[in-house]
Amino acid sequence: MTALLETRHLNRMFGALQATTDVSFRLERGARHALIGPNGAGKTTFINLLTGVLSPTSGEILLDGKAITGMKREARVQRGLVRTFQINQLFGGLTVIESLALVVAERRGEGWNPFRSIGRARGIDTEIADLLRGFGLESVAGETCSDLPYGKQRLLEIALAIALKPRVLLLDEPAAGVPEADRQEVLSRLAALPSDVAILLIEHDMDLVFTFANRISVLVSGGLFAEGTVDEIAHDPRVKDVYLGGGQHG
Amino acid sequence: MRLKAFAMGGIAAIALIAATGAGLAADAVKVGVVIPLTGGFQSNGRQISAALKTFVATHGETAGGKQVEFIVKDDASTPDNALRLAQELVTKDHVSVLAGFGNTPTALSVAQLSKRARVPQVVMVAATSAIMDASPYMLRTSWTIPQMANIIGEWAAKNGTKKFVTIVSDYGPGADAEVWFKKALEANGGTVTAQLKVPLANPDFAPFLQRAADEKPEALFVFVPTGAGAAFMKQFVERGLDKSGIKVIAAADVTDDDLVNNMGDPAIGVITGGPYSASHDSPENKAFVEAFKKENDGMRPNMVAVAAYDALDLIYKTLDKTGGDATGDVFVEAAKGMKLDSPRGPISIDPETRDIVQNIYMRKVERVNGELYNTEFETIEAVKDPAHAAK
Amino acid sequence: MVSGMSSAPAGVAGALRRANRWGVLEILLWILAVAAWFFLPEQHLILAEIVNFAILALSLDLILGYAGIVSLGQSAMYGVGAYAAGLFSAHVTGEPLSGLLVGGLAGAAVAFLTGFLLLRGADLTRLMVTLGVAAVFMEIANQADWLTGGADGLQGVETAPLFGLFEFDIFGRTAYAYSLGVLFVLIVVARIVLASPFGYSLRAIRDNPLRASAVGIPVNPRLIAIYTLGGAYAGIAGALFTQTQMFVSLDALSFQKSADGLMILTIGGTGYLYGGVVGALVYKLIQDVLSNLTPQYWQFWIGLLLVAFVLIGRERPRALVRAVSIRLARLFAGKAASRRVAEEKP
Amino acid sequence: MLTLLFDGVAYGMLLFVLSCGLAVTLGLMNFINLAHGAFAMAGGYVTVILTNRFGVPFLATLPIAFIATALVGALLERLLYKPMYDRSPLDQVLFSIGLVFMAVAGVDYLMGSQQQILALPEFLKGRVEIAGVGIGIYRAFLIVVCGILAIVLQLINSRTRFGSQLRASVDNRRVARGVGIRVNTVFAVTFAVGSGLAGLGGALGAEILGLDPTFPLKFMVYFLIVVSVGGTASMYGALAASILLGLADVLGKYYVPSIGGFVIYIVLVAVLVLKPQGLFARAN
Amino acid sequence: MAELLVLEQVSAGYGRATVLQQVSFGLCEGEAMALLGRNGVGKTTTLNTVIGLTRQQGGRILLGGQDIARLSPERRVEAGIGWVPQERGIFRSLTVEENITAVARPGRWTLEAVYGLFPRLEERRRNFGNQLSGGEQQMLAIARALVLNPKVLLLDEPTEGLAPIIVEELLAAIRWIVREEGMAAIVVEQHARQILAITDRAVILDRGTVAYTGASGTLAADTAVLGRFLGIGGED
Repeated sequence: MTALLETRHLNRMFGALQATTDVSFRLERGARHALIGPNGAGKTTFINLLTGVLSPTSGEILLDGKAITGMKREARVQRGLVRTFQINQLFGGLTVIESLALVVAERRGEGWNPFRSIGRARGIDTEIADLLRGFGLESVAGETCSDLPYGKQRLLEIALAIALKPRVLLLDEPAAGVPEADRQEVLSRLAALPSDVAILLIEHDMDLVFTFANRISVLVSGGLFAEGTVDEIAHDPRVKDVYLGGGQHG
Repeated sequence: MRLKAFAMGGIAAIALIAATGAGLAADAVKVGVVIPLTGGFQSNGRQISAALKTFVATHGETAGGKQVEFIVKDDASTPDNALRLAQELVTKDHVSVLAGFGNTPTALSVAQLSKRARVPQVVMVAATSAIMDASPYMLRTSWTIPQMANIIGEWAAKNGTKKFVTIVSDYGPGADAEVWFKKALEANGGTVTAQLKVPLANPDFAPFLQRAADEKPEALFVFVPTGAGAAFMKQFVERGLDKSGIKVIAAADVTDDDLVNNMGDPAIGVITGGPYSASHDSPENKAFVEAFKKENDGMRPNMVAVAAYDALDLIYKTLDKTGGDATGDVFVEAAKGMKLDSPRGPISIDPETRDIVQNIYMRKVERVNGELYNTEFETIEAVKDPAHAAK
Repeated sequence: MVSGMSSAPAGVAGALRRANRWGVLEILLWILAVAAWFFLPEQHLILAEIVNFAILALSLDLILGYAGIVSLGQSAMYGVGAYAAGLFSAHVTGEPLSGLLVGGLAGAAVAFLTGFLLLRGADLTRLMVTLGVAAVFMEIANQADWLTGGADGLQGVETAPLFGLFEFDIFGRTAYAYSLGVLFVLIVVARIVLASPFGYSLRAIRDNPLRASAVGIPVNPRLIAIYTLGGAYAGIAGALFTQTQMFVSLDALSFQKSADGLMILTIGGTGYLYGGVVGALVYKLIQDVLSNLTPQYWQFWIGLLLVAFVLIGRERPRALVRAVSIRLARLFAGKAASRRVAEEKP
Repeated sequence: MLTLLFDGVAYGMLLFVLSCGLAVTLGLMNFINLAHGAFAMAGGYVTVILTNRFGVPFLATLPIAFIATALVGALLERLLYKPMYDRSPLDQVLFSIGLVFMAVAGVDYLMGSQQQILALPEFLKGRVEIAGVGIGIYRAFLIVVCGILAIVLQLINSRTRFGSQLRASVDNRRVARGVGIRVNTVFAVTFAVGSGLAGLGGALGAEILGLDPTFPLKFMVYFLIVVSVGGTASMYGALAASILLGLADVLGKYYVPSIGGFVIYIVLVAVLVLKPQGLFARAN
Repeated sequence: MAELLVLEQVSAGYGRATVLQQVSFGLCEGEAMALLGRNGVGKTTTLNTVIGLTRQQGGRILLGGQDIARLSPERRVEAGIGWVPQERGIFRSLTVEENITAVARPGRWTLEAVYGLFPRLEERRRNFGNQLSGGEQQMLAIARALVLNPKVLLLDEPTEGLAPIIVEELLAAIRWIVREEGMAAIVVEQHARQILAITDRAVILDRGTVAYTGASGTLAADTAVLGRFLGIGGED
């Protein structure tokens, strides 16, 4: 069976620097997969390659067994490959409702329609209401994104991605910068994501990784260093070295 | 400098008061003066407003039994503004006569308004021949480029300078000058070996002068707007063209009276043809220059000033003739054939073309009493615009 | 907002619709604009000019205020539209509506063809490229004097009566009514477009192009589309100018025109469609007063105003308008509510 | 032909001195200063007033023009420009256009609108013939002065501590502050020197470019082209672009006068589209 | 020993996000401290806040008893803070020597002194910053901070991304600076063991707060704490 998302021998050079080295990676349907690694290991580069922000120097990316390597960013999104950002990337001047509405409309292929009012699409209001409820954003629905408290912004960041009904969701440090008080809310929303969505989680926070993921890949110096279940990785001495350094065992 | 600016503000303020108090003087004739006080042609605007001041000081504010009011507007040298301001003057301020127009595009833009609204348009500067056709209510007291260029071409050929390179600014009047000079020159046995056009915006003449020098002509014919003339002459000398025996024969704008004194030695000996020199020897001119200097801080009048002065004189005299009636058709009819004793000599309005008929003088830049002047040495009398005569 | 929770779907649709509803201030503005035609006959010319500037600024608002494209070259589209309408009138027919269409198409064509130049580079590059493109068009018009009349301007433009009935008079009666009508249609169209998914996607791109592409919005095609629409608006503004003035000159393509449009939009504020109207009104009034007071030096004061304006923060006036608008809306809503209560009581 | 090349180089050198200040402001502070030409104009007027009205020798007015405009630049930087550094490019454009309008109208008010004519000393006038190549003495003077300036600037930039600090600030403003470089002071001094150079350029250029109140608007596009084409990475870029532009301008006018006006804009647009960072930008 | 640098209840972050929450610790003269923690817990933010490049949202930072919170970064450098930024931050259009001389301040650490410490830099003094290897860049970054003649040296992940042999060399140099020269320093590291060996004291950050403070030697032996805050497995 083909994986939902797969890379084959993916390489990316920046000048002489090899940022991604021969990464062959599989993400199965419905997976809860975490990608960890030290600073500068190339995690964000890898996401950028998957989503088309960067193009690989060599290698292939497949979604559903079909190559999407040279495909435009928006085309990948339309095929269900969606990401969130480590630093919130919201539409600062729009309200929460407007942001969600435009994303839903775009997903429905109405983005080029210049005539019908965005609120008139059938069922769009129910769908947005569901999203607002699902992410606890009802109370701030009419507020401008840039005016939201940080925790709510973080939730909206994820809600925007969910509004696209992704099949593969790449979460880039979803809990980063969230105040302790709001943290639990973000985590519970993540836990409630639809089970058929394949999720790749990039995270430093090991508590989050251990609670959320059932499979972990470790990226070091641009290459896949280890991969396995949570237990396997947690007890892999080589992985510990990477984090504790010094070549000595704890 | 400050004083001058202050005075200018004063004129504007008076004009404004006059405009707002318009309702009071029911028996007034209003004249809208649209001139470039800013932008590329602002020196013309300056001369015109100085002439206006001089004229009002010497001729009072009544003509044909009526109070004459002037409303001055700055068109910033652009035709769009000129048209807009002229429209407002006609519709809001109810002026009877439009005057001014520091360059051809502004005069042309207003022509259709003058035609539609039947308002006399008295052109004080714009010198392209064709503008008279644009409105039947157009009158001109300045000059036309062909009027000068034609005479210069003729004179040059007859006086033995036959091989020319022309250098003109790349706009309407420049093209006119080039064509008519060439026509007259060739009709009298001369030749033009190269015709160079200089962009209006860039005053670096170096490449053009180099090109001209490489052609090895006997003389250059030059037409550039007032102001650029100084830069031209300096570079001409700097390039050593004076020493290589190439003469400069130019339209009057190049050694504008206003600037010639500052041009210094390079200008000496330049031969130009034009309608007016501040050193013109006549009692009318002496009185005019004196009054002008007195009213304007010792500023020297140039041909724009005299044209503006004559335009005002024409308006006053025509109003006298019509008894203050400034209705378009009546006014223009009365102005046709009008003869005036201008500081530049006798002038008249051609009854057929409504254009000016005047003497053209050949002049040479000389030092007189320590100052540089265009000294007239030959007079060609009662010259009509050849472009119209040719039709 | 609290009530939104209980009946969420209705609340959502309502919120989306509310954002695009006609505001009290907006309606008031239109009533005043129409009233001005009846009560200020002396001012028709200047009013027509204000409307013209407003349309030019509106075209910039579409691209700058809604899609975040900075431009110093809107005069390219404006001027080409103006010349196209002028040539159409001089050589084909003086009928104004078809001329307007021609101007709009010409502006759109210029924008469409040069739009790809904007896709690379950041704001600075865009400013320079648009400046350069406008300069090229101006130079072309200047050189092609056999077609455009060069520096002397295009002669022979005649505008036929509107609908065959209303002559364009020198007092600007027809011109103002006509311009106002055009502005109204353009604003209505802009409102519809901006309330659509397409319109919202532009704001998404303006606010965050990175995220816009990450939610599946094709950024570059959308930018070209709105730039083209903005070009059409600018072209229409230019055509309107030609038709009401019956004259076109190189001024229509000059840097000054672009700068005017930008200044007006800035004064009025971006991103709410009426910035151009407000800005044009303020700008013209100031220009009129200043140029009457100091015909020679009014530019100095305009410059000072601009500097002060930017230093203070150019969002301020916009915020003021919004605050007033909200207060008015509340006032009216409050009245309506109390009326409803009053009606329900008996 | 050689004479033409000579003229083109002289013209280009002049453009370099005029616009190198802008290259630095734009490259260093990312500040779009459309009012740069106003500083040049100020320098031009200083020289014209001093030579024509007060009889100060032309050569002596040049340093005065430099210092005067540098002081004005420093003052404006502190008072007006500084709050604008972190604003959007649009704000900067509007702000500096406002300044241009003020400068144009202000100079018109103070000095009148006419072209100013500079009285050059005798020894700079005229022309010599060397091996059949006509050489204008003033233009030769320009090449020498501007050439020396270019070398001095390059030396300051590459050999002094200030130059190192300047380059460090360009490279990484954040780290530069973190290792104790007073970036704001470096900016202010650089801005003042850039303004002063513009003023000097205006003084030197009054003879060739002409001088009237519309100067800042007339030459704005030229400065912007030099910076856009040359990139802001080094002095060499601006120098090369200036000379290129000077040559293109002069040769274009000589051989194809009718399209002379287009060429520079087309070059501008083409360069910006193909290499938004300019021709001489460092690889990133 | 007098406390040279003190952080009191310091909160800091970017924009609306708060990364550091009420972090407090102190550093004595001549003391070397390891600042540890997993990725993204706020180690770099702590250093950036001390040097003044991250917005401080609350608390006080005292250097020699004086609150420096309102000083600009360049003033803090004058006050005695030397910073070695993450990823080195070498000025690439400056030569090695210029990188040093552009910022040098009078004191014991001169150009010659740092060349003495890193002879490799002297060999490459005419090379531009972008022509150096990672290890050389790191040496240069340290040298650049030393010639500021600071009272406190802040080192942000000095061994990150370097080959083991270079790491050894750098650690030796750092050890010499803090041990022999007695310069106060805070070293941020992910590789805990190596750095515990050359520091006196360690602070562990977890999610923006101080989770552990203790002597380096004690921590090095405390596998439970190491595992919990730094390691992968929960226990070992």
